[in-house]
Amino acid sequence: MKRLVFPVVVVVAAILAFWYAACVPMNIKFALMTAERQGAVVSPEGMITRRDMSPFVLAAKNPAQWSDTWVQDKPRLPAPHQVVTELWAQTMQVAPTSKRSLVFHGWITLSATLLGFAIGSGLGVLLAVGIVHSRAMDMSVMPWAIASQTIPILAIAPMIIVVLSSIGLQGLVPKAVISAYLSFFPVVVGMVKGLRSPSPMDLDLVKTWSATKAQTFWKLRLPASAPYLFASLKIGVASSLVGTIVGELPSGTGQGLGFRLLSGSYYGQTVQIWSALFATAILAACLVAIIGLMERGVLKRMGLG
Amino acid sequence: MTQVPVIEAKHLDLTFQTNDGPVQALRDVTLEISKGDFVSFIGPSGCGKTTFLRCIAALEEPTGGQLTVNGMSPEAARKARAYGYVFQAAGLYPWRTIAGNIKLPLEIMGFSKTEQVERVEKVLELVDLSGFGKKFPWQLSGGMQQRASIARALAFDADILLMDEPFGALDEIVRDHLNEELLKLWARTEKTIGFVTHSIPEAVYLSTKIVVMSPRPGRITDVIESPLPKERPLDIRDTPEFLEIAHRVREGLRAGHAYD
Amino acid sequence: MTQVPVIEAKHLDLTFQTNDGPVQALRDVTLEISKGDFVSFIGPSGCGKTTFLRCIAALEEPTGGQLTVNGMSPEAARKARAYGYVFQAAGLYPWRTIAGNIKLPLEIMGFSKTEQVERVEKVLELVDLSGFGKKFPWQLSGGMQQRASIARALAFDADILLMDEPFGALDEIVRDHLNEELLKLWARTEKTIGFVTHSIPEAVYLSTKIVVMSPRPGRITDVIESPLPKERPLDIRDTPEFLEIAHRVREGLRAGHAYD
Amino acid sequence: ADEVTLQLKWVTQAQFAGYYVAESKGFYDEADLDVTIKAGGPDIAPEQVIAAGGADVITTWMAAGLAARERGVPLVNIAQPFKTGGLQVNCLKAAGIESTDDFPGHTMGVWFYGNEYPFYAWMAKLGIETDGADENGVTVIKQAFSADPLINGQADCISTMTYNEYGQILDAGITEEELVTFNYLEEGVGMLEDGLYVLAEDLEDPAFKDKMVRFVAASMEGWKYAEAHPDEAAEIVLEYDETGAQTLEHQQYMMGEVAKLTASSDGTLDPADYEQTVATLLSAVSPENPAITKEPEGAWTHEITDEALN
Amino acid sequence: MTLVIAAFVLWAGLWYLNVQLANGRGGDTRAVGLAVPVIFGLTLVGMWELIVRGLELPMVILPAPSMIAARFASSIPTLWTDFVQTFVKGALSGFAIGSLAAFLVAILVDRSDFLRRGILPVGSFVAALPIVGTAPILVMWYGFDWQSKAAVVTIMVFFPMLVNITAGLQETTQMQRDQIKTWAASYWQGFWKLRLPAAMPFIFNGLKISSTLALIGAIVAEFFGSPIAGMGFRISTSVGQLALDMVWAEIVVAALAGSLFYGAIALVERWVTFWHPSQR
Ligand SMILES: Nc1ncnc2c1ncn2[C@@H]1O[C@H](COP(=O)(O)OP(=O)(O)OP(=O)(O)O)[C@@H](O)[C@H]1O
Ligand SMILES: Nc1ncnc2c1ncn2[C@@H]1O[C@H](COP(=O)(O)OP(=O)(O)OP(=O)(O)O)[C@@H](O)[C@H]1O
Ligand SMILES: Cc1ncc(C[n+]2csc(CCO)c2C)c(N)n1
Ligand SMILES: [Mg+2]
Ligand SMILES: [Mg+2]
Repeated sequence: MKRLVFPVVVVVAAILAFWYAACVPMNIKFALMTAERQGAVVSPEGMITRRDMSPFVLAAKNPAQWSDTWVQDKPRLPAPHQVVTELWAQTMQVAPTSKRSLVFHGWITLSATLLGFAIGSGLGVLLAVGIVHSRAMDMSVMPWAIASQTIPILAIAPMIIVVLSSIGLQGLVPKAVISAYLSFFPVVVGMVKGLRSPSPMDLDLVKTWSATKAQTFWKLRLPASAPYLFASLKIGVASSLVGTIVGELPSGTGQGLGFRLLSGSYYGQTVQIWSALFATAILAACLVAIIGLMERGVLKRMGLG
Repeated sequence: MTQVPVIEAKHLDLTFQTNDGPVQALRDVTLEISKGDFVSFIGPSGCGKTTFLRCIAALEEPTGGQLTVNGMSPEAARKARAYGYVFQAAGLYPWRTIAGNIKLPLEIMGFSKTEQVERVEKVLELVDLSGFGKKFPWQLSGGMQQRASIARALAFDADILLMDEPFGALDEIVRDHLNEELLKLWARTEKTIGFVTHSIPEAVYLSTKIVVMSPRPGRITDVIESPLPKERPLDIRDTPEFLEIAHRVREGLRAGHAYD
Repeated sequence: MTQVPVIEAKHLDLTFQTNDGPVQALRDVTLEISKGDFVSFIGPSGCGKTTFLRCIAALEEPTGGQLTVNGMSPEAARKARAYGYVFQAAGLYPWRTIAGNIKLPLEIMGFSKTEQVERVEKVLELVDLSGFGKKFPWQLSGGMQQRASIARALAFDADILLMDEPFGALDEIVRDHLNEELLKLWARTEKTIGFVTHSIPEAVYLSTKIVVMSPRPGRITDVIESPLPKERPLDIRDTPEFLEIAHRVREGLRAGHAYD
Repeated sequence: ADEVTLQLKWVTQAQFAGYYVAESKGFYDEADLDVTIKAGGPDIAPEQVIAAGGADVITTWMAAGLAARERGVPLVNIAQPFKTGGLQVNCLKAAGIESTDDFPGHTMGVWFYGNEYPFYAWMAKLGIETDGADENGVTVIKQAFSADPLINGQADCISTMTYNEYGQILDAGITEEELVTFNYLEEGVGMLEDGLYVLAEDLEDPAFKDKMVRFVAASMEGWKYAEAHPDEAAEIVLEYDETGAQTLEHQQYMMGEVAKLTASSDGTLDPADYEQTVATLLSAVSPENPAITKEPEGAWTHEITDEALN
Repeated sequence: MTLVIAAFVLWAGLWYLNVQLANGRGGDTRAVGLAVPVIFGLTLVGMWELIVRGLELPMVILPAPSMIAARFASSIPTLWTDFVQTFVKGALSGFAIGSLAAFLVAILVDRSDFLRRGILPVGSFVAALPIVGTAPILVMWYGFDWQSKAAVVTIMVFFPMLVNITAGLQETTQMQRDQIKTWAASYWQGFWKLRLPAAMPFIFNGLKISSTLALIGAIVAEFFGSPIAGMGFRISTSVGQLALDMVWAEIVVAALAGSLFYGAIALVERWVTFWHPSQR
């Protein structure tokens, strides 16, 4: 455990130090402007002269204003403690049912993600089964599945939302559809690999027992694909979350981490953007970890752990 | 040994169509195997031993000649569950216990639950693995795994046991031991066994009939009926009769062998 | 055979620290190998043969005892490029041609371009592979690959050739052939060879000295000096002397062997 | 109650206070209407939503509405709560800009998503090219919906709404004296902003028309209430903001500014304003600005407001 | 309605043809391998056209493929400028920088076990930051032109590449590493001669994943600020102008460019890792 934690702590500490340092040049211009307005002497004087100067030079010339770069209201780059404070305030200090709570928005996003993930991975598995069993499907579907992932989802997300909302589907479902669109692909790829993982020898063996296709599938291909399935589910669930966020951006329903992310940017509230960003990443990490736990459990019970 | 022909191949040909053109794997193979025979196939790599075994098990379709098993087509014989097939690697499913692995063909063939349990018990005993049913394959040594895989092939009581280099991956001592066990088992059950090996002593020690094959296109160059008694202690391998047969096999092999 | 000790092990111990506690792989191994010896190591699986060879090549650090190679530490000997090591699988790099593979250690050791080419030519001839230099490993049969891997170990003219079951994966005929070739090569070059095998005939046929080991913790149970002449046709394996040594090895092995 | 779905052009904010107030204060209920207000967003084109049947009535800018008409969505303006527009361009004096003559050589932030028509019309009028900065052209960048580019020095001029981004610039510490403001109306290229639009074929249905009459009447009641009680209106908007990201302070500011735009309208479209919008659009037809190519017909009606407001 | 029915008839017919082709005697030939997916694609396009016409969907909802094709043909110069701006300047440069950076970090991580245990978990967390959230920030930092797009792509590409290269460098067997050790090879000799070649299949796997990410990343970043050219710019403004045919024309360009990029990498892969069993 210690062997695991210590390096992570060191790397995180290094990142934090770098982050604080980066805040200085990032926010120095605004800090100087404010300070100057309040009568402090900064060099060089005048916002206009500073406008095109390198922020590093400015930072070097005005060490007195460094600390101002870590406490701004709308900084270009918020300091770590600002993000943490905001995260804490928006999760712990408000009721989880309030719309000011990240827990509330996280839950909205999570529910769409889970629905989309269920649809996407279910479809992915079905498609993989089809591909493994039908040569025609294998040859026709696979190249298009790859092409489908080169389409910028952000471009068609609004169309999907508009079309679905015109047939009365709003809120959860359109987001889930987009989320499913992103998660099906890794599952297809992984499952096809997994279902094809039994060796020719394994397949011949069940053939000598005159097993049917269905028996071969349930008793051989499916269990053999379990490790591949979990590996791709982990990628799939992360993609799923990205899909939900993308689905939230144009949807205007207003609830969910994705919308909060963007609404922060409409009003220049960088700290809020960053806290929503981290909330999303934490959610993603949790989802992946949960799948990882399930993987450990199932594979252990299967004797593959 | 009774003289009922179980497997009968007449002028069997098999040509694979590959990207580099046709590969003739078997040419004009004619062979008769009687009930209760223990037949070893020996020959250099690529000579068609595996292919011939696969033809018998209806895993490969000959392109010429006739092949009957128990008087019917291999396909039909397979449907009638005539074969137990053992591959070089044990090929046990890692996600099933030993008992679960042995049960697998029984599940597929639709045996009742109680019968499954009974049969698993029986064959585990037969291969000396009672008590290991609950273990997973990777908790067992290579030799034990191979025995489990033999047990699996025995579980549904097929008349014909086809074994493709079943002991190739094991070390010599374990192999000796399994050879002895296999002979005992064969004596007890009176099954017909087709056995592929690369080892001359193994072939001579086990078989009632040794089929020597030559490579590309695979032909049978010699069929040696063993004069050794059915009862064979390991020491028999130091007897002159044994050495003589071994010598004959080696000569047959060397004749057909082009290095590389 | 001159009697200069090339490898000298005294009371060698090696214990692996694993998650399940310590595993003693070697205990109190004392052995002396002279220049020009052909020493085979034989013993049941897991008895420490590989581990001992790895200690010699400084791939493993003994936890007790002394080990010197050419009078220096194995580490130093490795730096001095004393070893050619051949593993069970050929282990050729698939992205290099046969010639490229053989050239690899030469590149690493900084031989000049022209010398590289010369040496590759020479060893390819030595192992009977002239003309195959431009092929890729996967275009060759298993036996040819193994020969290429031997050629690679020979290319830089190390004094000591360590071979860990180099022929384990090959069929008997090819193996016989390679055994013959190896003997010829050894006679020609006067190298010291350490050779791990599972096959009793192979050990007896090749060696001037057979080291029989017993499992867990790996100990040397018998060291047999072979009375066979240096000139050994394949037929020698049917002579009574040969059979007697083989018998002795087998007895030694069986004594130490617990099935499974 | 009759159901009405209203699709807004943008996210929940005081720009739409009238509708939220009408909903919250029960004006819609009194008119026997069950109104669903759908917030919009940058990637939601209300014209598309109404074409797909996802809304009965939308708010949009007239330029976008007329453009959609030409593309086969027969939108009709039924009411115009915003008399004047809040769209303007803000430049930094520090960058050397005092008047429109100084534009060439500078970088200007413009909103797209159908908000770019007035800008291109203006540039056409000024004779300034938009394909790169040189002595007679400007560099146009697609500005996101925030004031960052000006604050961060990435653009010398940016688009702002009086009621939103302009406030953000001031919040960021840049003072009014440091800024030059160009108001589209004053530049003579003003276009009508938030109006209510429905599909022409729907209007042929008397029941729908009746619904709209009540809807417009109740909405205007909402607007007038919001103008009179800006702080309460801001609070109501905040209540409807589901993201929970808005601040009361900002919405109060916005309400104050929006009220200036709606104050002189009773909801009736002034045909003169319409004419000006069309004329301006037609004056600037170009490939990159394909708003409209010919005079629209039947793009507005007084039928609803006449009935609703009398 | 008849057109909609025709669409399904078309589907059934072409699918039957595909099944025949795939399972037929020429099933393994190159021609069939190409024809089957093309026929499948044509089926989809044909159905799309028929259904759009059959249901008389307005163009502002979903344009028919024929309209998209017409728009595509008439806008080639615009599409080309957009392509250059987004793909060549934004995606490719970001792809190159991200891959190279990942490569350098992978070597660091490879040399230090400590760094591996520290960086990989933290890196996977950073990789989970949604691109749509980071893109506006990067636009704010790196400006409106292609540099910010390249930055977005760099970040998107970095982690998948890092993971794949790291895994690839671990790919050699113990035996291979021992082998080279017996020759007293240095770290860099081992790296260049053994581990890097062995890692190539993994590296290409990473490159393939990243290739689709790169284009998408560049397009997405343009939604958050761009000059007035670029595929993302055109898509978002065209949506606002209800020029859905243009939107789809750009989507076609994106899909084409993405697939070709992917295909090109697959080709180079075939050439570089010719020795790998999956390529033989
Ligand atoms: N599916 C196949 N397609 C094409 N050629 C094949 C196929 N299976 C086997 N062959 C070829 O047929 C010949 C005989 O192969 P087979 O596997 O029967 O040899 P074998 O005697 O079992 O060899 P080994 O001792 O190496 O197992 C070989 O040349 C082989 O390359
Ligand atoms: N790196 C290691 N860590 C822990 N235990 C090891 C390690 N390497 C070998 N062992 C153990 O040491 C013992 C000796 O192993 P070694 O590989 O030397 O046997 P061997 O005689 O070569 O066997 P085989 O014939 O199967 O190759 C075995 O019990 C093995 O499990
Ligand atoms: C009908 C209508 N048309 C355009 C806008 C555009 N708009 C107004 S404010 C703003 C930016 C954020 O303040 C934008 C883009 C709108 N809101 N309503
Ligand atoms: Mg075979
Ligand atoms: Mg070993």
